[in-house]
Formats: sequence, structure tokens, C-alpha cells
Amino acid sequence: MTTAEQTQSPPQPLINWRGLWQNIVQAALSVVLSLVVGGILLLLSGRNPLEAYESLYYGAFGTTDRFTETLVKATPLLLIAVSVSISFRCQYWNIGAEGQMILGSIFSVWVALNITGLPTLPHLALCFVAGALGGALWSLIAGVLKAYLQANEVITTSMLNYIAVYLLAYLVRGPMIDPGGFNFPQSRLIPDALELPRLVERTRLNASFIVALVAAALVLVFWRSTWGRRTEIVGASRRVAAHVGLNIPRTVLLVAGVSGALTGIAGWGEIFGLHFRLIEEIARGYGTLGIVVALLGGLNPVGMVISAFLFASLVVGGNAMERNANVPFALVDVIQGCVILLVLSRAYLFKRASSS
Amino acid sequence: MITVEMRGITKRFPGVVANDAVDLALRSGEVHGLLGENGAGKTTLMNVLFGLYQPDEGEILVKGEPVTIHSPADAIDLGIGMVHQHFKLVQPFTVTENIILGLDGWGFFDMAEAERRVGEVAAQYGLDIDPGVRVQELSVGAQQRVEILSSLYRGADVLILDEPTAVLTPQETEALTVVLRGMAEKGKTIVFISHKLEEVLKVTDRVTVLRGGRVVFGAMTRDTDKNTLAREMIGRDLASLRADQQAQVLALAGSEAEAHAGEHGTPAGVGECLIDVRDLHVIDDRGLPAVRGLSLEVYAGEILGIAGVDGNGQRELVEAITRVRPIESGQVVIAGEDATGWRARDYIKHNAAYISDDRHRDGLILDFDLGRNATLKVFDRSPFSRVGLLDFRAIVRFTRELITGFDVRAPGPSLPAGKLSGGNQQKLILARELSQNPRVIVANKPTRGLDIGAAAYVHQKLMEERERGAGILLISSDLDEILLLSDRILVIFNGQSMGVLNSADAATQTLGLMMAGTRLADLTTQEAAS
Amino acid sequence: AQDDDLPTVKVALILPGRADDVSWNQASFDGMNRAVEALEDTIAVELTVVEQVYDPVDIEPALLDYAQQGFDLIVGHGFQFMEPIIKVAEDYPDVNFAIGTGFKIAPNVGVYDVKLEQGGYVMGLIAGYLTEAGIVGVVGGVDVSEIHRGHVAFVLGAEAINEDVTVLNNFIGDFNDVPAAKEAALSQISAGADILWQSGDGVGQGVLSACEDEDVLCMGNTTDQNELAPENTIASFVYDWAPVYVQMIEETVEGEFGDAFYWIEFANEGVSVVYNEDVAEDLIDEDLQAAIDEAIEGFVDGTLDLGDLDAFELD
Amino acid sequence: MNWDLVTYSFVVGVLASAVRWATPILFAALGEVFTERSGILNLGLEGIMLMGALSGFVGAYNTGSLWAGVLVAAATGMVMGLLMAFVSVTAKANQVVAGLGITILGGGLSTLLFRLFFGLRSKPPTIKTFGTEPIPLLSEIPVLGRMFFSHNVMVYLAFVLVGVGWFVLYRTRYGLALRAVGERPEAVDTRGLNVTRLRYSALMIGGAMAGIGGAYLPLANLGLFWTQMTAGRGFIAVAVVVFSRWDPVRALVGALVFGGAAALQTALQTLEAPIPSELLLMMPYIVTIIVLVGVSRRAEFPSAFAVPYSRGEG
Ligand SMILES: Nc1ncnc2c1ncn2[C@@H]1O[C@H](COP(=O)(O)OP(=O)(O)OP(=O)(O)O)[C@@H](O)[C@H]1O
Ligand SMILES: Nc1ncnc2c1ncn2[C@@H]1O[C@H](COP(=O)(O)OP(=O)(O)OP(=O)(O)O)[C@@H](O)[C@H]1O
Ligand SMILES: [Mg+2]
Ligand SMILES: [Mg+2]
Repeated sequence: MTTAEQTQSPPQPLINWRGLWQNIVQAALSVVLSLVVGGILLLLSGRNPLEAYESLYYGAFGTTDRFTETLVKATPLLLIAVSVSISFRCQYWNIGAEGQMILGSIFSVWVALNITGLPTLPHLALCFVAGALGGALWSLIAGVLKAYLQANEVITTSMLNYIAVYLLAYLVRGPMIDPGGFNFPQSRLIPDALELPRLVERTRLNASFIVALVAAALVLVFWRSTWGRRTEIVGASRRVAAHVGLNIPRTVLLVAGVSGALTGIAGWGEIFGLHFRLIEEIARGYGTLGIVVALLGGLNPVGMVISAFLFASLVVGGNAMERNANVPFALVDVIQGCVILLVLSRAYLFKRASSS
Repeated sequence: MITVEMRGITKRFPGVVANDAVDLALRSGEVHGLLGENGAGKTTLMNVLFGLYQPDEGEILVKGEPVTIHSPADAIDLGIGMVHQHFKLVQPFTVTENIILGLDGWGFFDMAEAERRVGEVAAQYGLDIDPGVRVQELSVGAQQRVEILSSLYRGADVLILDEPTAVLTPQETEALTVVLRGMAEKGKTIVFISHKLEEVLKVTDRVTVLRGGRVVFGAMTRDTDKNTLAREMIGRDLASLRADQQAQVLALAGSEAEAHAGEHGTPAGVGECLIDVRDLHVIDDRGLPAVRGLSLEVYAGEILGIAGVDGNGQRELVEAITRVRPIESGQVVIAGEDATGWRARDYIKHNAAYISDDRHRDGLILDFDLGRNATLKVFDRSPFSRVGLLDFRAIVRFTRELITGFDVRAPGPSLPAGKLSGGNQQKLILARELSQNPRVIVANKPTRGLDIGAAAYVHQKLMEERERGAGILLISSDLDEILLLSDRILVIFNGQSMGVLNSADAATQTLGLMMAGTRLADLTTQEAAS
Repeated sequence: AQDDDLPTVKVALILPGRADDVSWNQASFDGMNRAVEALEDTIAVELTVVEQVYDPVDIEPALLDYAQQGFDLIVGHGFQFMEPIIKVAEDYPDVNFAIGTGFKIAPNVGVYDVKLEQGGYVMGLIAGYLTEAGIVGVVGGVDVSEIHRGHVAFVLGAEAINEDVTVLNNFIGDFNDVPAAKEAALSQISAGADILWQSGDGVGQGVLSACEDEDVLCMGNTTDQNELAPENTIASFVYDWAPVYVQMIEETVEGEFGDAFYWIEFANEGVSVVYNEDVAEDLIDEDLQAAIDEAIEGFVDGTLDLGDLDAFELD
Repeated sequence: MNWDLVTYSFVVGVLASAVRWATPILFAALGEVFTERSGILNLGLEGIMLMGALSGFVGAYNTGSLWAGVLVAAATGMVMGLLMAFVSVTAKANQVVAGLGITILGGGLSTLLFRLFFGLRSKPPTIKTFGTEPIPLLSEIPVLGRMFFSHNVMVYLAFVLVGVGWFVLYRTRYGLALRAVGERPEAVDTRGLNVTRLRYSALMIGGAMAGIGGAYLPLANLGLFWTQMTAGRGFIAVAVVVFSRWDPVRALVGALVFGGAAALQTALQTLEAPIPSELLLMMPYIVTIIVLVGVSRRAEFPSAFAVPYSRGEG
């Protein structure tokens, strides 16, 4: 065996750069395609697509504020995508990110408000842990039901989303309501000291963005770990996993816990970086977008960073487009829907395109 | 007259030419044997004829007419039927439902009437099948008959059988032979793929041998013989093989006499008892009792063979011992330790190996690369994992060793296991299981679907392990194999042991009777009586 | 009829929902348009409206966007705009911000709100007086701020005129789940309620539809909903945001805006009771009319004060 | 808790409400039974129902015929089903995500089109709905009469389709093929049937039914279209299908269980139960999970569930 052979890349490298590149090109093409579809709808609704898209571009990248806003939006999307990339590789279809994010927020805010007398850093760390814990526990409800009672997680997690929404509604009106808040449904503000440091002055871009990037990097380590391999095997074939002596329920719990924790952290980041208190509607729609970002990035860290950024700019820019090119608000959803479906079909579509 | 003619068929897969300008002519009323090593291209060629794969080059003529076969639907219309080695039946459906599936449009149907008609056709071809039972309750042999019937029911004139006997017992093979000859008499054309030369010589009228995707030999069966065929398949003269391999090759290919040429060293009971099963009760997937009060011992340095018609509890027995399946009652002791409460993980930890009979389902992850497959059981031990992190270098190195050491025909560790031919997939599993020098080996049909070369190789490996002092439990529905390798033979019937005898004094007839449900004890008393 | 010498004001109206929701958002949208018309001859208003800004994260960028584009008055029509506005307003002292319901104000921030309790009370009087079964009901989206006050006042009004009345109260938990609202109304009706009110949004549509099906009396809210169930609606409690919008725009021009609460109430005719004559005339007798007028006068001259309604628990 | 309000007619009212809750879910669930039997999970039901609601309303509004509305909704649902089929069967994409994509698309498109068709109006466009038509004798039966037989014709249609669905699934060759393709596509393929076409057909049936389910809301219940008016009923339908174990009759039961829970929580609010409304509102979803867990051990998913089919040919 020559040294050249020995040092060749390990079996199925986690970042297959060639594949990644292809992925990006195809994804980009599908996005363009969906913008074309959106353009047609714009024409139908009597708007000028070019103007609209110009304001979309400006809205996402035009100024420092815009650009940082895009990164702000990308932060939770990336964290959720990372979480999804783990659970999906285990064929554990956790679509409960919304609920787990909410529970992450609830736990971390509770710690911020009710644990006192700690120095700032330990306190912030504790809030972080609480957020992860909240997400993990909520996710583990579905995990346990799956591991020991074979309850389909697609359904349990989506039901748990609704339950979490009402739980939050209850808390911000009852037990956790701000006494000085004239009965408006929100909790007290967290101590200023716990607000996450800004990365760029006078913008909302904050430390949670770094946390998201770190998480994306750490997932690489996860896939190189024996835990990751275990997850992969159980995902590929429950039967084989059983035959090679893996503990399937425990692996499912591990996956549910880890992915829940990551999503819980996303909730922590939203509160401690942006809202500074518990309010409603903090997670609406993030679950779905996170899943899309994950798949769009091919469940692969680098890909997910790129796609998180891409989708964030689509959302932030889209909102700006609604404001400044007064485009009907639902159009952005339509474009998003198209992006998702086209990105999913990209392999097929572009295989065809290139082969013909 | 020629019913089907394949001309210059070439089929390429990424990295392999599975079929290389293959010419094949099939005549009505003949049983045509198709031979070749694993990966020679037999299955692929037939998949092309059945419309599952599209050829890259070449043409197909049916009754002299050039045809293009886009899908099985086209093949069926042209009167071509295929029974795959991995049956393609809907398990929860009844026999009849499986057979009428896709026939006569979409509308309402009368089940009773359908079952009657299926029964008729079955009788017509002397196939013993109950149209009403669920397929999942049938033995492998019976399921195969359902597949055959399903083709005939669709009016197939050309019937392709991919390794039909790989999973059958002598009795079942006998029965099948009769059926096939009967069909040939009725003017049908049958393609018979097999690795067992003995059978091929017995059943077929004409043989074609593939090697590396090319046709290397064709002849009327009566004009050829075992050695010729073996030579053509392996591509070397038998003489070039080592003596013991020769013996095994021939043995595999045939008669007991030669089988016992594979001599046995250490008698049973010498070494310590490595597998001790006591009054074991196990239920199958449907919750029905599958193993009913069975006991056995396997000693160090011996091979205990378990003979029996498929579906008599072999799989459940094996899975209970290897701790993949829960135990209802009774006890399993591995190397002196009570394993009844173990999980599969503990079984593996105690340096015990398991070769499942269903490699696609239990043994391998087809779209994982060879490296991952090779380390499925050891990835979390050093040197493959350090402080919880995988060492890919070590994994690659290890995998290369296995590939070369066990002659797995593969370009490298990063090839998906699914791209290997069945035979090579089996070698990979074997390599993985034996690489840790196990003390206990449970092997369920270890040579299923292997060509004689590969099978001989597997046998040789098992023998080596035996010499090394491992205790081996060998399950096979192939009596030749059992007789060839075992020191002692336990016959299983209906989840119970019919008795154990030394293979030296085991005659096929006796075994056949026991496999049919007569206890050894009763047999001996009968002999005494007479 | 715009002369160029008119002072111009750039106004941005940010709605959390759809401008045609026949309710909270539409009331604001129509009110703003009426305000612009009313000011036609004195101030040239350049109005921009954006709908469905409900995700809290997206509010701040919207505010910044408008502030940087040199808008003079930015209106966030909902309580969820309060915190972001207070925050952004600091960085843009010469831009004015208005919050639709809330409790925080600043030099360049004003809060405008509706005394929904005044309407709730009057609707309660009507319901309490007209019910034959002695059971009336009210259905709302979620139990929040002005909706809460409205429901509580409805109870007080009904009890004020009919001490042994039972008031049923349901929340849907979702402003868009119209069918669920209808089921809630039907459940109140099957529990014996014979006259229903609702606190608006998609929820209102469901309630009115139920009353139409079951031929039960009902009352509208936020906009004139009498036509949605012409046979059954007695009256609608209608908001007209125009007065406060006019005031806020004028103060913006004069540079006096901010640090203030702007209420629409009976006093400034920002709210009114619009009767559905066909139904109302033969139902509302002198006594009831007297009670209603008395209440409204009480609200106008401040003699009628319901106290702190937030304290009340509803179940 | 105000027990005086609990009268015979109130209780019967709750039961009838359960049936009304169940109906749109039942339509969608029945279709999804077919879809999942063929081995495809369609999480796009929510979006398809919304498109059905919109198109059904527009259809009825423009033609003046409610039945025309139902047909338009079914057709629209079919088209959405085709879209899902292309992505999940032809392009072999991940079905969970494809479904979520369809849901986002349907939600956005229905809202957008509504605005494009009707513009900004001060009063929402409305139509006359299917009226209540008690079935002569049956509606006289105490309790059951009002619970099942005093509704609008779409409710009865749903009941009838339960029977039809059962017959097609278990008594026709199409049903046989459909069940087979979910269990063992290779078996279907090697017997000369077209796996792709079968799955397309199943998704079109599922789409049409979801479309009708969505259209039930404007056509039979409210007479108007409202953004996001399905409010999660599509996801509930998917849950119902799992605990129906892919059987049309049990799907009816499942839909009624959820409908019952929803109606019950509404009733509890009406009865001034001393529980915060937010907590009561969780009840239907909690019940769904509990029931799901109850049946899961027995719920055998179709073997090839959510697995795209492709021949060995690499
Ligand atoms: N779908 C496929 N994709 C890629 N390679 C394939 C595929 N099918 C077969 N091959 C390769 O083509 C060659 C011929 O395989 P084939 O299965 O036809 O051999 P075979 O004669 O059936 O072997 P066996 O005796 O093990 O059944 C092998 O190298 C196999 O790995
Ligand atoms: N999807 C696939 N991708 C790549 N190779 C495949 C695929 N499916 C089957 N093969 C290979 O094609 C060949 C034919 O498949 P088949 O199921 O007949 O197994 P086989 O070759 O006959 O092996 P065996 O003899 O026992 O099972 C096998 O070598 C298998 O490894
Ligand atoms: Mg083969
Ligand atoms: Mg083979």
C-alpha cells in the first residue's frame, strides 16, 4: 500500500467538497427558478418584478443594518438546521423545533428572572444551559414515546408544537406575567447584564450568531464521534443496528435530546439577543424554515451555513420588498414554498437538464 | 425452436461491465442452465431480459421479432416471467392476492372465484399451494412456488429462476426439479441459475457459463461434466487449486461420498462447552412458538451442523442464541456464562460472531461504504475510536486488510456495499465476523448464493476457525454442506430437535426422514424391530 | 386638490394583520385613509401601509427601514410594537412613533388606544336587557389587553341592567380559526345564550355566522358589521381611529407629538354604536335606549368609571 | 363550573359539534389513508386544504353553485396532489419536507390569490352555504339523530365516502394494488404494474379529498374564506390517519375523537370551567398524542412507508 493510498480521504468524508459545490450550484439555480415564478406572480398582481427584487436585494444586503438583520435571521435558522441535520440522519423526523424553541425560551427566561445573586457570566451560562435543557426535555417527550412506545414522532412533535404555543400563552398571561405590564401578555425584562453583547454597534447582531456558527462546527465533531456513527447506523437500518448490538432506544433518545437542546438554544438566543423577555409568537414558522435550511444545505454543516444565510436574506429581503415595493404580503410565502419544492427536486431537475 | 435470443447484450454499472456483449439463445422445451461466479453477471443479464434493467448495447428477439423490453410489464406481455432470488412477494397478502395482483384491470373482484382459479392452475402444474394462506406464513420453498405460479398464471412461456435452489432442501429441490421438467415437457423455456453443478447437470438440457460478464462456454448438458463446468467458471484448471479446496469444490458440487473426503479431526465433546442451549422456547415475529424446548451443546473445536427444512425455527433459534431475539423460556449459556439476560451487545462483547442468512437485511447497510460496514461492530473500540472520536485512517487500513485477506472483489474501502455482488457481500460479512478471532461462531447459511469458489473459500475459513478451537454452530438447508463440514448434526423439525448424530454415520436417507419429522430414537427402534 | 405649499408628512402604517379583516386592522386602515382625506386641504400626507407584520423579530427592521427613509410618523398598530418602538425611537429622536395599545410613551412616542370597555359595557346593557333566557355570551380571539377589558365590561354592563344574568365567555386562542369561533358561539347558544357579542377579528365572522344559522341575536364589533348578519345583528360597536390619527398627524406637523396617550372614546366620537335599524327599532325600547344614552353620557362626562378592569379574572 | 347550563340539548349540541369538527378532518384523512397506503406521507394536507377552501369558495362565488365549488376544490386539490407526487415520487425527495413545502406554498398562494381575485374590500365576499338538511326518520332518533343526521349534505357525503373508501381499498383490484405498492413496490413492479402511476393516483385522490375537506369550511360552514382558516386541521388529519391504522372506518372514529375533544374543550369554556382557556385549548392535541400512543404498538406502518421506489439500476 503506497502512502498516497493511505492518506487518501476517509470513507464518505463529511464535507464532500465536490458534492457541496454541485449542491450550491443546483440550490442557487432552484432559487433563481423560484424567483422567476415569483416574478410572474408579481406581474399578475401588477407589480414590476425587477423593482420588487431590487428592493428585496437592497432589503437583505443594502446597508450594514440590513446585512446584520439578515445574519440575525440566519442565527436561529442555522441552529435549528443543525438540530434537524442530526435527527434526520437518524431517520428521526423531529418537526417539533417550534415547540422546543419555545420551551428553550421559557426555561432560560425563568432562570434569568428567578435565580438571583449569581455573577453575570455564570448566570448567563446557567440560562444557556436552561435553554438547552428546556428544548431537550420537550423533545424527549416525543423521543421517549418513540423509543419505548413506537409513537410516530412526526405527529407527536407537531402536536407538541401546538401545546407549547398555548403553554407559552398561558405563562405570559398567568404565572410569568410582568406585574408592572398592565396585563399585557409578556414577562418581566431579563436583567440588562444578561443581554447578549452586540457584535456590531447599534445593530441587533449579537453573540448568539457566534454560538450558531460554533454549533455548526461542533456537529462536524459529532459526526466524527462514535455517537455520530451510532446515530448514522441506527438511521440507516434499525435491523442492522440491532444485529451489531446498538441500543436503539438509547440512540433515539440521544438524538431527540441533542436536537432538542440545539433548538432550545435557538430559543435562548432569540430572547437574550433580541426580545429580552418572554413574549408570544417568538417561534412561529421557524421549525419549517429550519428543516428547509437543513435539507437545502444537504444536512452538511457548510452547506447549512450557506443555506441559512440564503433563506434569511430571502425572508428579510422579502419583508423589505413588501414594505417598499408594496408587494402583497403572501407572495414571499409563495416564493418560499417554490424554493423548497424546487430545491427538493433539484437533483432530478438538473440531472435531466444536464443529461439532455 | 428458439423462443428468446439475446444478441450482444452489454450492461455497464459505474465501475463494472456486468454484461459484456453477451449472446444467449433460449429454446422452447429446454431447461437452460446459467452458471458463473459471483458477479459474473447472471442476475444482471436476466434483469435485462425481464425489463428491470435497460441494456447499454445489444438487442433482444422474441420468437424472431426484435423487441425492446422497457419494464416487467413488457416482459410479461412477451410471455417472460422471472423468479428473483429475493422473492418479490407481498408478505401480508394471501397467495391468491399476490398472484392476481395487477391482473384484469382495476374493478371489483370475487375472492372466492379467484382462489378457485389459482387452485386450478396450481394443480395443473403439480404445484402444492394453498391459495388462501398468507405468504408470510409459508416456508421459503412454498413462497418460491408462489412466485413460479404467479409467472405461469400470467402465461409465461419463458421462466427465469435466479438461484432457486440456494434456499431449498434436497426434498424441495427434488420437487422443484420434477416441476421444472414437467414444464419443459409442456414446451416452456426455463432459465435455471445455480451455483450447484450437480443440480445443473441433473436438471438442465443446455448450459451457458458466464465469466466476468462474458459468455465463456456453452454446451448441451449431456456433452459436458462437472469438472469442465467448474473449470470454465473459475477460469483455471481445478488442478491449480489446492487439494483440500478441490475436494471441497467437488464435494460442494456433489455426492456425499466425496463429501466425506473432507475429513474430521477432533471428535466432539473434547473442548469446553461454548454454546449450551437448554430447553429453549422462542416465538417468531407473528408471536407463534417457533423454537419449542430445544437443547444443544457446541464444544470448542467442533462444528455442530443444524439440518432442517427451512422455516422450522432455525432463524429464531439463531437469533435467540445471538441475543437479537427475546427468549420466552429456557437458557442460553455462552462460554460458561449465562447469556439468557444478555443483549446482542453482550454477545458480541464476549467475542462471539454471527453470520446472518439475510445479508441485505441484517448483515450489511447497502449504501454504507465497505469501511463503515467492516467496522459496524468495532467502530467504538480502539484503534478505530480514540477518546470517542473515530480514526478514519485506522478504519481504512483495517478495511483494506479484510478486502485483501478475504479476497473481496472491490476497488476500495469507499465503495458502497450495495455495489458488490451478492457473493462478495457475503465475503465482506465473513471477513468482518472472523476478523476478531471469535471463540463462538453462529453461521446461518454462510454460503447462500455463493459460487463454488467462494463457497469453498468460506468452508476453508470455517474449518480453520474450527482448528483454531472455535465452537461453530452451522445452520444450512444444504445437506451437502452440512455433511461436508459438521462433526455432529442436529436435525431440527418444527422447532424441536429430532436428535443428534455424528456426521460420519449420518446417511442422507436418515437425515431426510428426520427432517420430515421422525425422531432419531423412533428410527433406531424401528431398525431394531425390523 | 393639493397645493405645493401644503406641509407634507410621510406616514407609515404597519398592520399586524390583513387590511381587510373587517376588524382590528381594517378599522385602522379605513381610519387612516379617512384621516388623510380629512386633512386633504391642510396637510399633504404620503401614506405607506404594510400588512401582516406579525413576527416580533421582523418589527424592528421595519421600524428602522421607515425611520431611515425619512418617514415623519410611523404607526405600529398593535401592542407587540411597543418594545421595539421604544427602543428604535431613542435612536431616531426626530421621527415620531405611535403604538396601537400599550403603556410606554416617550418624547417622540405616543400610544393610542380604544376604550373598548365603553363599547363592551353598552353592548352588555343591550344584551342583558334583551335576553329572554337570562343567558348572554361573548367570544374573543385571545384574552389580551383591550379585548380583556371589553369582555369584562360586557359582563359589568349586562349585570348592571339585569343582576341575575349569566354571561358566557369563550376564547379561541387564534384570530384566524373562524370555524372554531363558530363552534364556540354554537356551544354558547346550545347552552341557552340568546344574544351574543364578540371582540372582533376572524372570530367575529364565526360568531355572526353562528347567530345567523341559529337565528339568534348578535352584535358587531370594531367595524359596522350589521350587514354580515342583517337579520340578526342589533348594532355594532364601531371604532373610528380617524380622530386620533388626524390629531397625531397634526401634532407631528406642529412638532407637538409624543409623550401622550390618544384615546378613541365616546367623548371624542372615536367610538360609536351603529344600530341596524331593521332589527333594532322593534327591540330597543325607551328604557333600554335611556340606559344606553345614560351610560354613554356617563362615559363622556366621566361620571361613569368602570375602574381597573385588568384586575378581573375571566373564565 | 356552571352545571345548570348542562341540559339535554347542550349535551347533544356538544356531540353534534364534534361531528362538525370532525367532517373536514375526515375528508382529508380518508384521502390520506389512500396516499399512505401507497407508501407516501403527505404532510402537505394543511396547504392543500387551504387551496381547497379558496378555490371552492371562488368556484361557488363565481358559478353560484356550491357543488361546482366542491368540484373546483377537488380539482385544485388534485393539482396540489400532483405537485406533491412530482416532488416525492418522481424527484424522490424527502416527503416530510416536501409536505411542509406544500403547506407553506398552499398557505401563501391561497392568501395571495384571494387578494388578487377580490382586492381590498370593506366587506368580505360571502356565499350562501349548504343548509342543514335533517334526514327524515333517522334525525328523529334521540341523541344520535341530532348528532349524525341533522347536518348539511357535505357531512353526509363524508360518511358515504367512508364506505366507498373501504370498498375501494378492500374489494377492488385497484385497492389491492394500492395496498401492495405501499407494502412491497418491487412486487407490484415485477407484476407489470406501474408503481409511479399508482402512487400518483393515490396522491391525486388524497389531494382531491383534502381539497374537499378544505372547501367544507367556506361552502358548508361559514360562507366566506379566511386566511389560514384551516388552522392546523391538515396536521390533525395526518395524525388521525395513523391512529386509524390506515383504515377508512377507523379514520371516522379517529376524526370523531379529535372532534369530540375540540367540542368538549369549547363546552368547558362555555361552562366557565375554572381552568384558563389557554390550558383547555391544549386538550385536543394532548388527546391526539394519548390516543396515538395507545394504538402505536399495533400500528404497523406500510413496510415501504415514505421510501421512494427505484429499481436496482444505479
Ligand atoms: N444495480 C447495480 N449497480 C451497480 N453494480 C451492479 C448492480 N447490479 C449488479 N452490479 C454489479 O454487476 C456485476 C454483476 O452482478 P450480478 O449480480 O449480475 O452477478 P451474479 O452473477 O448475479 O452474481 P451472484 O452469483 O452473486 O448472484 C457485479 O460486479 C455487481 O456488483
Ligand atoms: N440498488 C442497488 N445498487 C447497487 N447494487 C445493487 C442494487 N441492488 C442490487 N444490487 C446488486 O445487484 C446484484 C443483483 O441483485 P440481487 O438481488 O440479485 O442479489 P445477487 O447479486 O443475486 O446476490 P445474492 O446472490 O445472493 O443475493 C447484486 O450483486 C446486488 O449487490
Ligand atoms: Mg445474482
Ligand atoms: Mg446471487
